[in-house]
Amino acid sequence: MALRDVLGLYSDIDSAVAGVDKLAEVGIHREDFEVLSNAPYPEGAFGHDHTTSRLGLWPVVGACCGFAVGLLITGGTQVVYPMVTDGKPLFSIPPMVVIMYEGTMLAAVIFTVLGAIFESRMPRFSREIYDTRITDGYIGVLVHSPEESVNSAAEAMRATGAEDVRMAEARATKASQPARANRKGASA
Amino acid sequence: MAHRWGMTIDLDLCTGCQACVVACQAENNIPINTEENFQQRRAIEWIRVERYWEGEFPNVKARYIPVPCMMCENAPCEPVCPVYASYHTDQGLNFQVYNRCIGTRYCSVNCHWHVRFFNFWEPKWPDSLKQQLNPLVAVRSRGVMEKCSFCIQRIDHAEQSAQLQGRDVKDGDFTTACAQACPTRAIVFGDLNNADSEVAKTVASTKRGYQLLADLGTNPAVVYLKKIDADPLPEDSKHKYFDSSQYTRVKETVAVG
Amino acid sequence: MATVTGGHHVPEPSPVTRAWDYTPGQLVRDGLQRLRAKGQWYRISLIILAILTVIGIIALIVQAIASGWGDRENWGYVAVAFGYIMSTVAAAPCVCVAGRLTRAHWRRPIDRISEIWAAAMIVPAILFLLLMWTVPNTHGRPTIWFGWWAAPYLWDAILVLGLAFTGYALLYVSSIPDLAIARAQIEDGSANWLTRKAEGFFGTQSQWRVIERAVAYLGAFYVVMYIGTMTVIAADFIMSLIPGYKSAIFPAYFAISGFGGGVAVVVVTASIMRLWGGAEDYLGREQFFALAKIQLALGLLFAYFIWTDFVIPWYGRMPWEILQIRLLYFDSYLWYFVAAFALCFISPLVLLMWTKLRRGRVGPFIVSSGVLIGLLADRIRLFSSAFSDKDITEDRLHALPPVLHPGVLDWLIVIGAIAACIALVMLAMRLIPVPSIWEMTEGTRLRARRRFHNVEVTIIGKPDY
Amino acid sequence: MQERRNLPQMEVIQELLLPVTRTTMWMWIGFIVLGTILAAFAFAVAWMFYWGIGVTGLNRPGMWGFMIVDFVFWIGISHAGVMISAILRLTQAEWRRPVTRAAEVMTMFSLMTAMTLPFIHTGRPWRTAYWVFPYDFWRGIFPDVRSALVMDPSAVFTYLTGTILFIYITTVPDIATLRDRSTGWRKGLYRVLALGWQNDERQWMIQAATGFLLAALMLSIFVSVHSIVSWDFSFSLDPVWHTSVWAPYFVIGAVHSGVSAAVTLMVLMRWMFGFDKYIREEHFDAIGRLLVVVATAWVFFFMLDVFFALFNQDPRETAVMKMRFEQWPYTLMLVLIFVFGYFIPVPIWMFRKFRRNIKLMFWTSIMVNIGMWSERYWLVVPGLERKYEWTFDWNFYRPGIVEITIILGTFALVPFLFMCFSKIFPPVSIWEEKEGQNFLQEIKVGKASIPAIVREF
Repeated sequence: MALRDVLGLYSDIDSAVAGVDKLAEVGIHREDFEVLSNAPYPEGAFGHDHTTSRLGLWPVVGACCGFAVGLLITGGTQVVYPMVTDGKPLFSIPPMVVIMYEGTMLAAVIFTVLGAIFESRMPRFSREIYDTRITDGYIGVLVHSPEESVNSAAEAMRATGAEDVRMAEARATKASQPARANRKGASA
Repeated sequence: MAHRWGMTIDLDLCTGCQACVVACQAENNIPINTEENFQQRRAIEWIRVERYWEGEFPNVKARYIPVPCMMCENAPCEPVCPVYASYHTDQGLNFQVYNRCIGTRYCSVNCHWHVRFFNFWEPKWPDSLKQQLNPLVAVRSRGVMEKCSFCIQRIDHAEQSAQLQGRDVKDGDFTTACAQACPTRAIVFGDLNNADSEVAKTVASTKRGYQLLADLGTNPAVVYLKKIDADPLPEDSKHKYFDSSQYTRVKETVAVG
Repeated sequence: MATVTGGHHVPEPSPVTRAWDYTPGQLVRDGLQRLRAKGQWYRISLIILAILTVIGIIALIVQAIASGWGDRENWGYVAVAFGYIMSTVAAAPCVCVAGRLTRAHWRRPIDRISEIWAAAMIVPAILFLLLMWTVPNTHGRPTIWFGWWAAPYLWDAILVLGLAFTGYALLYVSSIPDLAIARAQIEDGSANWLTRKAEGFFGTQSQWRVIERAVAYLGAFYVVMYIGTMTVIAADFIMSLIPGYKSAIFPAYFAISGFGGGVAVVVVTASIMRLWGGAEDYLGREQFFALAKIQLALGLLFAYFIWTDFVIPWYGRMPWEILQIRLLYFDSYLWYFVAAFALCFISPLVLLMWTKLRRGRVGPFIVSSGVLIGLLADRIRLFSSAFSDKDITEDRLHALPPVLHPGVLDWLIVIGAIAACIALVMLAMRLIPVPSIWEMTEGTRLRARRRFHNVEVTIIGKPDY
Repeated sequence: MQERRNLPQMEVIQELLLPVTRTTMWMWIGFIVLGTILAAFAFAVAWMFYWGIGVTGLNRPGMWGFMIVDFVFWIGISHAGVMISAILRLTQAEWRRPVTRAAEVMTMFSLMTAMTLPFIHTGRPWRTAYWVFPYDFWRGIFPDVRSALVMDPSAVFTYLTGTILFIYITTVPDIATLRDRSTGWRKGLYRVLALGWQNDERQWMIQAATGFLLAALMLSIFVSVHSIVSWDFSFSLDPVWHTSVWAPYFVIGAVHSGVSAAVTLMVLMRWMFGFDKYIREEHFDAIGRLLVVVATAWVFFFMLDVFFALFNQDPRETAVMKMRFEQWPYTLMLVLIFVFGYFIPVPIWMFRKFRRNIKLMFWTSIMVNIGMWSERYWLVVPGLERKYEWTFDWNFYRPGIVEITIILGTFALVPFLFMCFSKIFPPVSIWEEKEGQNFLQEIKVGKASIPAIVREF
């Protein structure tokens, strides 16, 4: 079953919300459309989005890696190159703590950013159904819909005041995968 | 047992003649300190003679303390160097590796005897002196730290010849340039770990011994012997020229009678 | 607030502070309930606390008679009790000041819970007056007073007693409007004497302005006084009694760890009030979440300050510095230090790092109880090492002084002092409405639940004054 | 509600993109003037590389001078970014929105500037680059982790990396905005940098969560950075340097000077880019209130430092303290520190009316930073001039013309880089500004209407 993307563009939030409600009426599930806006709205303004992310795990993993690398570098160099300075122990822990701390934090930050990019499904340079007016303040409703309900979705959006409705072949994204699977199960 | 090179400096014998300074300058390829250098406060003297005036004119006494590198056992200058240019050898020497030095100058900041010198300029010698440079000692470029090495080239030479002869280095095999030049033999150099050496005997027997800034707990290898003043100044004429709070500790450490 | 959007059922939002939706009448009823009724458990626990207090006082007297006033080391654990109360009870009111300063709304239900601890300030004040005889004058030892007249006694006393006074003033001023409510509402003669003091308050706009200003300024002054007092205690009661111990961070550490204790006291009190004090609707996740965040931050600061205090002498490695580290961190008080470090830093970090635990009510309670125990260990470490037998006129530490471990009498004194504080607070709750009625009422006006398209959102107003 | 207006979306975008789309006259003047100073700076650095450190006023034992002072100062300034964006993000303070990006960018550039200073200050910078930055695995000579000078670059590097990533990840939505409205080489650049951001809900959710996570992480890095900078000094045994309070003291001082610098920057942005609608009096009001607390905390730590240096009357520390208090120019600096850093600005900031006076805020913030620069000098240099009892080595440090040029250059470099940044990326976060408007509400209590905001709780 081929999927198609339909993008409806609304110039104001009221009609966009109306459009979202209308989509629900014509049987498009919440998981099957995304709302594109140029700034966040209060959570749930367009109905609750159920996607989850593992972003919280990334800094933890990063911190562990950074800690290990820090330990290796600070401990390793002291062991490999045992030079006495100031009569301090050849394996001095306090200075290691400082550098390991920095290493831990550095890796945690880097992993968080990588995680943010990964969890946002980025980078994604292939052509998307997208409209530059969204960053001008338009609200886009992007429906990943099976072939047969494309028209009803587009119709619903036009009816609720979408200024423009565009369609394209859907790109299989991770976000749309489980939704499709669910519905298959439901229809079977 | 490893060597621990050390020095005793008898302040009772020191006349402040600066022969040690000159000898060191010649031995260790130290650039010529011009007047301009002195005025910029960038003169390099691996051993310097600190001079203090005590008393009020006309009852004035001059005190001299020759200050080479103390070769601290726990040297504060070492752990601050990011590149191990300053480290501790197994002979108890606090060592400076010129090649490794990047010139952060932190070691000088954390040397409280002020015996670390920075090459602010490219070192220069007049043509007439270029032939006298000691071939055993590296000439330091600008941008690196340098300091007294207890004449490491002499130590090395002595150790090598002793090895060739199949024996250990004996006390008196060699001495540092400053000790060699000292006309009153105020400076004596030797192995503190060798109980038979002159320095070890002096350190063990003397009642006049003290270390500079001993309270910092770094255990310097240079031991000073107090001056015994035969003709002490009257109490009321002391310390008028100095801010007393500054001078207290010098007074405590340097014998004034 | 179940809303149906897009054909999906949205789960009930997490149980937040329900009191935000209460009517003013309900708030008044809740606020006054403890003034009207006394429960059985209340009475029993009060009696137990009173007995513990009396035992503590007896122990103190026995200690004094048995060992005399002269020996400082016998007073070590009185100092521990003093320091511990100063860094928990006395710090608790600072929590509400911080909340008011940042105009946070979550603070409102816990404001009174935090400032009511000022009612116990008489206990550290008394302990301080006892301890003053054991602290030597400033001759021949390091001091921050530089030869001021009557130093350190007069100045320490001004600060500690001034702090106690400010605490009572803060508590009283901020409860005037509530006392006025009590005066108006409780007409059957059971109104207590304190409510009669609020005679003149009728809630005119100018009176409100005065109250608001007074609460803000007194609060800020209390925090400043607290930091000042802790600094001076750290200098006069600890640092100058350990020869050669010169760590400029230490007073700040002492104050910061005190703040940690203050937050812990508030969290524990709030948990108890939630479970047994009938304040369930007032103390929701919002409060514990916010307090836990502060607890976590203060835990991190605790470690940071400890680390700074440790690493500078480690690098300096002068002989007396080595002794100092050994005394405070390694040899003598190792286990006390380990306990303090684990409970005041590691447990907040490891547990409260997780948003789930921070949002719950159990996590913050466990962590805060731990902080309270850890702080006790920490205060034992500091005051015992300061009060142990040694020559404090020496310019530097030359040998490790003996360790003072607590004996039975010592424990009785410490427990008695703590019990006295709790008993005083419980008594104060009979006189002053908890939680603060006027601040809650103000809060309900500045919050609203409003529909934002498909979702119901909470909006909070921040008046701009 | 007269202050927070609901602005039309297009207007917001156009106005906030002004520095990117148009170069105003003031920007041209800025580029030319700062560029000239930077040319002198480059010449001075080249001169110093060629002749050696001898061209500075440094001497023995005053081995560290202007450049290290300035290094500490710029590291301090860099603490504004995280202070404002992280703490205010975590506490969900609304007034952070127009300030965060600019403050973070200032953090980034002042950190870069700060890092160049100790680098060019070394005797052999070419060796520094070769031996410290990449590990010299070849010869087995590793940096000594016991040295504070190894911890310091590691901390600054962590902070810089973190800041750059933080700025980048929070700028991605704005880059996408630019991508959608640009042509030519800019289009290509923005297209790559935007990573295909398409504004969907999930991306916004991740964006918000990342903001919080990074804020928490950056906050703990931020505290460590200036602490380690202070340890460059206090790990040594020099009197008055060797004190444990310096770590938090430096941090709080950094926040003081950094947040003041953020005020200066806000005024300049209003003036240069015409952001009057976004950077409003209420923001100055809020930041002024924050500064009162920060400044007072700073004075507390300053007092701790002074009191406990004199605490046990150690003659060495007393000597330095005495010099600091009684000797020119340290007396002047002490006056500057107290009067400019605290006693003039803080009483002014106590009044709402003055906090909302932008000119006054500008000059007080400049004043604070004059005071804070003096403070760094006052802390760092005297410690070296009177180290121990070698009275014949007691010395006075006077900066050379090369050093002065370098310092002036750093003051030109940061604004110059900032202006370059604003030619490419918007210096005020557009999406956060719009998010603020989406969350904007008001509550009516009687006749008054109170600004309100949507909250999770």
